[in-house]
Amino acid sequence: MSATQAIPTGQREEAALAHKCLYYMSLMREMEDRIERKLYRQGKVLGGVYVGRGQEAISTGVALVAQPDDVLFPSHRDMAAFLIRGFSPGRIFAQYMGRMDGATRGRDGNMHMGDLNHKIVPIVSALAATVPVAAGAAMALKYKGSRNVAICWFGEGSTSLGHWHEGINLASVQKAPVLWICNNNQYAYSTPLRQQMACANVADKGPGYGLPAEIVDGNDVLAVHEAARRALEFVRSANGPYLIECKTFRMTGHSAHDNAHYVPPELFEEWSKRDPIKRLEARMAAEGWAEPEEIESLHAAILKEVDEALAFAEASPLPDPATLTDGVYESQ
Amino acid sequence: MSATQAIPTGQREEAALAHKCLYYMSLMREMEDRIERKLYRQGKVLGGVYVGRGQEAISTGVALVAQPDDVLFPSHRDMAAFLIRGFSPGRIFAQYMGRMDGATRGRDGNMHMGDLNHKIVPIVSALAATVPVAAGAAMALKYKGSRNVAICWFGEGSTSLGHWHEGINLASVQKAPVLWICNNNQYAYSTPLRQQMACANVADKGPGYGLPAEIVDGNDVLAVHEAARRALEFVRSANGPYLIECKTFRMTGHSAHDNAHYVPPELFEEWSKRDPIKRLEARMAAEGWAEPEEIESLHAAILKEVDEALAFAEASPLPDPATLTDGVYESQ
Amino acid sequence: MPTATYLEAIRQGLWEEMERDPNVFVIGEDVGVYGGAFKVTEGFYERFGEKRVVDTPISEAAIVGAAIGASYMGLRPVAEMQFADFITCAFEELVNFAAKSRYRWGAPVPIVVRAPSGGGVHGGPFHSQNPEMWFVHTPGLKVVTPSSAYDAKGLIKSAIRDNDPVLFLEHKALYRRIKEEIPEGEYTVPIGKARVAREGRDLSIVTYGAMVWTALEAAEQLAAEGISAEVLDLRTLAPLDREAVSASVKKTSRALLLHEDTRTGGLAGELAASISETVFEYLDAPIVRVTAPDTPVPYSTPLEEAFLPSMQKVLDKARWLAKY
Amino acid sequence: MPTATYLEAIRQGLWEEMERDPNVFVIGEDVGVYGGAFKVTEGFYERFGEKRVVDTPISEAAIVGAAIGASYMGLRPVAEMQFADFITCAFEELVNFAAKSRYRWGAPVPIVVRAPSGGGVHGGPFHSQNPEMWFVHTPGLKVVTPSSAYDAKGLIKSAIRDNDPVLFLEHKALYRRIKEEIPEGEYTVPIGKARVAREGRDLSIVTYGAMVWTALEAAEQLAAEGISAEVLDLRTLAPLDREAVSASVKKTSRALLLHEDTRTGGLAGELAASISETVFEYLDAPIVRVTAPDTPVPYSTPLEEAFLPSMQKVLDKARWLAKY
Ligand SMILES: Cc1ncc(C[n+]2csc(CCOP(=O)(O)OP(=O)(O)O)c2C)c(N)n1
Ligand SMILES: Cc1ncc(C[n+]2csc(CCOP(=O)(O)OP(=O)(O)O)c2C)c(N)n1
Ligand SMILES: [Mg+2]
Ligand SMILES: [Mg+2]
Repeated sequence: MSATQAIPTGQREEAALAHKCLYYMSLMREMEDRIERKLYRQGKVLGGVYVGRGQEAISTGVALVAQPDDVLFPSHRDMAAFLIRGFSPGRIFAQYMGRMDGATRGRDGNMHMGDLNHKIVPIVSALAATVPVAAGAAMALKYKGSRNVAICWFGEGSTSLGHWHEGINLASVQKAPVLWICNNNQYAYSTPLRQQMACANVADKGPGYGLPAEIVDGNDVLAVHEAARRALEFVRSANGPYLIECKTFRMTGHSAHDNAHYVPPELFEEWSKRDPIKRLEARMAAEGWAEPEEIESLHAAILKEVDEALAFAEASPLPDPATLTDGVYESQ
Repeated sequence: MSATQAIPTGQREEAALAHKCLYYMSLMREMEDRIERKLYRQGKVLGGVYVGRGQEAISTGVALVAQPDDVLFPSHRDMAAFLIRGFSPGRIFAQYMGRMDGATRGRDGNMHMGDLNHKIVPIVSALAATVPVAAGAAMALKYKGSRNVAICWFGEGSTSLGHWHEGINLASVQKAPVLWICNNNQYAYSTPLRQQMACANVADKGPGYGLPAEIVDGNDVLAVHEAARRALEFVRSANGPYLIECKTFRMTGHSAHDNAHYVPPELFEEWSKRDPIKRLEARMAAEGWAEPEEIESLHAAILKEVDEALAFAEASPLPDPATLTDGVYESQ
Repeated sequence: MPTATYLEAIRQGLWEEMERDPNVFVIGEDVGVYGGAFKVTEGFYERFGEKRVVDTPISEAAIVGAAIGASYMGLRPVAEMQFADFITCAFEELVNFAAKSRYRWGAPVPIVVRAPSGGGVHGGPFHSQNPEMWFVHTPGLKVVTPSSAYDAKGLIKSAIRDNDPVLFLEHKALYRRIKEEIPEGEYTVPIGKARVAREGRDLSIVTYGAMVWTALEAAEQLAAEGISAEVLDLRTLAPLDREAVSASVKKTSRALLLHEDTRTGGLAGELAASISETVFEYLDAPIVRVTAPDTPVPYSTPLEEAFLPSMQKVLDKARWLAKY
Repeated sequence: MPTATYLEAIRQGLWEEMERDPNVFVIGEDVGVYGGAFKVTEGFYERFGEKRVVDTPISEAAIVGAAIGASYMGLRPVAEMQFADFITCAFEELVNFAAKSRYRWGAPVPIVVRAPSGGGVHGGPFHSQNPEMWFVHTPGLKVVTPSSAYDAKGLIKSAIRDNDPVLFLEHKALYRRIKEEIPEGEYTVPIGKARVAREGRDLSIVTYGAMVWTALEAAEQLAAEGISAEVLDLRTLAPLDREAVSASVKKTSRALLLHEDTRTGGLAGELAASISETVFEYLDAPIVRVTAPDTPVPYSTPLEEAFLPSMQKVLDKARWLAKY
């Protein structure tokens, strides 16, 4: 008999959610491992590569609560948001490899992907430049009388930018329906939190914008999910913006070429104990939500899915140079 | 016998300060009245004209505590800071009239004046763009081991700009010796506070920057002076930045062409009762710091001083068009 | 026909588009109750309400950024900069977020950013600039610079209906200076098409914005001297109507390029290169430029007058060119 | 003579200036312990300490603004942008605060803003741009674009000693690609002087930055075909060495203007106007341009390769020009 039947009715839902979370976090982890540790080193992915290793709970927990027509503005370590929104792994690999089947058809790279059909707006490189854009999207949803909201992710370092301040303030004054998700992984490139801001938490910035803010354990996917659920209720009920600060840690260098020599090793050790995937698996075992075999087979299935996706991406054609100047304007 | 002799020793200093404050506030008031109500209407001053009517206590109270080598960054309603730093009224009128004796020799207008010999840096039009510059000046003072500090004024509306956020945050992280003075006159052009920010006070923004912030009655020059004195001690003792929010009201339109129809008349009435000059005069009378005649003669002297300054400015030559392209670069 | 100033014409065009399309809305500083720094949106708040006339905090980057976000959701924002000079504060949103959106991920950004530009109003270094070239040099943006009330109305309507981000530069010295008859009925003026403002045979004065009027005055004077100058009003700088420029120069064989913007890196350079590439063989004389010098815009009247290209400067160059 | 890469040369110049003048300091993101995104300031933190190697929050506007403020207090800040693309975030501070300071109130702003620009490294639309023209078109700023390690070292030293704000554009594709012998001893290269990178008689290729190498390759190939191409490396774009450009074109009578930057509003336009104004009578052929097209910089290799001006494109134009 399968484990799930053994689960007390009261916990079925949470158990099912846990399974979903585990799947998306593990898929993201596996895909990013391939990108950073295989494709990049093989020279199949060029340019900057940023991964969300250790932070998978944040994009997963939040995106799983979002309604299909909520508009998402993920940042550069939030791959699960794309997967949950139906971006196929193959399409994402193709994006990284600059192929025609990538979300930007080779025009842009890595996490700079979006698709209005999936209600996902891509970042530009300039950090926090999406924040005012998300504020405006939220204002537009309100304008149209929609009950949908905007959800925008950013790192703690991005809060130092003028764009962040202006967008957060405008959204608050306009009571725009937007949920702000901060991944506070305590580093911005090589810059630690204390050199980024003179306050202890990003949430401390809330009151200056009349913005309700809460702190959550960003490595506990179910806690993130629950916080996001409550926050979205608040935002959806026309109460205006809400900020969730997810405390986490960047379990890698800033990008694939960075060995993070500036991070004290003990921090990595300490945080590896809080790995969101391992933690969820332990929880699922403890609660009896899943048998070891189920978890193993989930990982096995992911490996297969990723292999196939990679094959798809590698088979995808590169863009035709003849199309170089197409689409700068509508009339082209 | 003159009033000052009658003053109990313990109050001599405060009385003398009150006289100084009254002089500079009244001089500023008279000069701005001439500029806005005479020169501008006569077409002798062209372009934008912004005055600090009703807010004179803020530039006066703060600038009087500053040490001569503290670097000042006044905003567009802080004329007294220039007067206290030794800008002659004639030079200021000449600035407004685009004459050669103006601080910018006709290259720039109105409050866009500064002089490194007087340790005053002029604003540019873009609001809050001086904030990062003031932060950098303060960092430089620290770099050089100076005990001097930077003092930067801005309005509550200017806090909405990205430049403000970035400059305030950088100064806090760097523990730069800078005193931030906000004139919260409750309007930014036609925009009331509630449409500018979703918090009640500018001071509420302090904690988000680890920035100590206090609120003071901006129409009580002695209170402003005392707050600035304490704040400067704090900043000078290498404790980092400090913010003083001065609650006040703009007793005029945004600029000379604006009749402020959007401001409820009762607000003007209410605030006219708190006019900083009238209040100080009443206090001085009540405390016995000055006889009515003294105050009358002070005003009479100011009228004379301003008449002479105006004559000087009107006699000052206009710039020579042949100098148009001089001084864009050093080698010109 | 009723008459309207340049300012009223823009106001009418904007008003008509808001009446026509409920997705069009205005966003900016003091555009609501106050009606905008130059009163272009006066009465809009009363007619369309705070939902469609959005007063913002002082945040140019957020204004343009929010307009972009709203456009992704199907709205058609018209953002106002109080002065074109402040567009520096929204630079990233315009040149990176808006301009590259369609190219990189196929998402159109149908926004209009209205900005009062130009000198001649004693505004000094930060209320008088001509920022057009920063944006003409940014692929993905359109830049519109009307010189007449008729074009201003027709072009603001086209800009609002355009599916690409449009920077709409309103020359503030023209707002109340010019008054023209404009048709009762609905009309638009196409983006990207220049207009021959005056026919001529001997030389071509290629210009835009307020300088069109300076060129026309000069042409009138030149005619009296027997020099027939054609005046070409570009109307749109991006996309640039290169065909019209080439055609005019091909006809006259002499080109005088005129703009209020500063010289180095100004549009005249692009025009010179384009002319040389297309009609070099037809040139009977060097291509000449009349522009502002490479300085900030000074405040004091004698300096600002010396800074702005004058009819006299145009006459001198034109006479030299005609004689050449 | 010891050899150095373009990157090492910049690093040496900066290091020497910091040793020479205690008022010189570095400010930017991750310039300290990390040594800068491209490692130009590696080892500086250890040698000069956190006082003179200032790591900031992610705030380009504050970095440039703070540099301006520090310069008013007598320091000589060298600010780093991690990528030139992010200078859009500091635009107001650079083009309004810094550029106009000396002109309007006589206060010099001796700052250097270092920014890695240019494509060819698979950086995509936001890590590959060439922002020079925004600043060449802003009176009050100087813009330096070295192509060689020798010039990079000599020019960074001159930039730091210069009393005006200097934008120092380091072409990131050159950082580790080129290695040259550079003198042991102290030397500087003057700002505002172009350099004849290769002498020629038949046509002039006027260019700057990484394209100098493309031009030299092309010239080599052309020589084999009997076409003698002169290559002029501008080195500084503002102030522009117009005399050198005119002199070269006067000699060869044919001008090919080459830049990696996009076409419309690029420097080639300014050069074309300047050439037409000064040596029109010497031209035996149209002035031609080889530039990137008017698009964002695409990410995928085949697109980026098609975007960047190639030696082949230069050869084609040069042959056409020589035949003309
Ligand atoms: C305006 C701007 N400046 C600098 C950079 C370079 N950069 C890319 S990511 C990054 C660090 C971002 O830190 P944070 O916001 O905390 O996000 P994290 O990478 O830690 O998730 C920096 C400095 C940039 N992309 N944009
Ligand atoms: C970046 C920018 N946007 C808009 C303006 C136009 N403007 C000039 S003063 C002002 C209002 C400023 O309000 P506040 O900061 O409260 O100062 P106050 O005038 O009330 O003293 C505005 C919007 C500007 N100068 N700069
Ligand atoms: Mg971080
Ligand atoms: Mg105010």
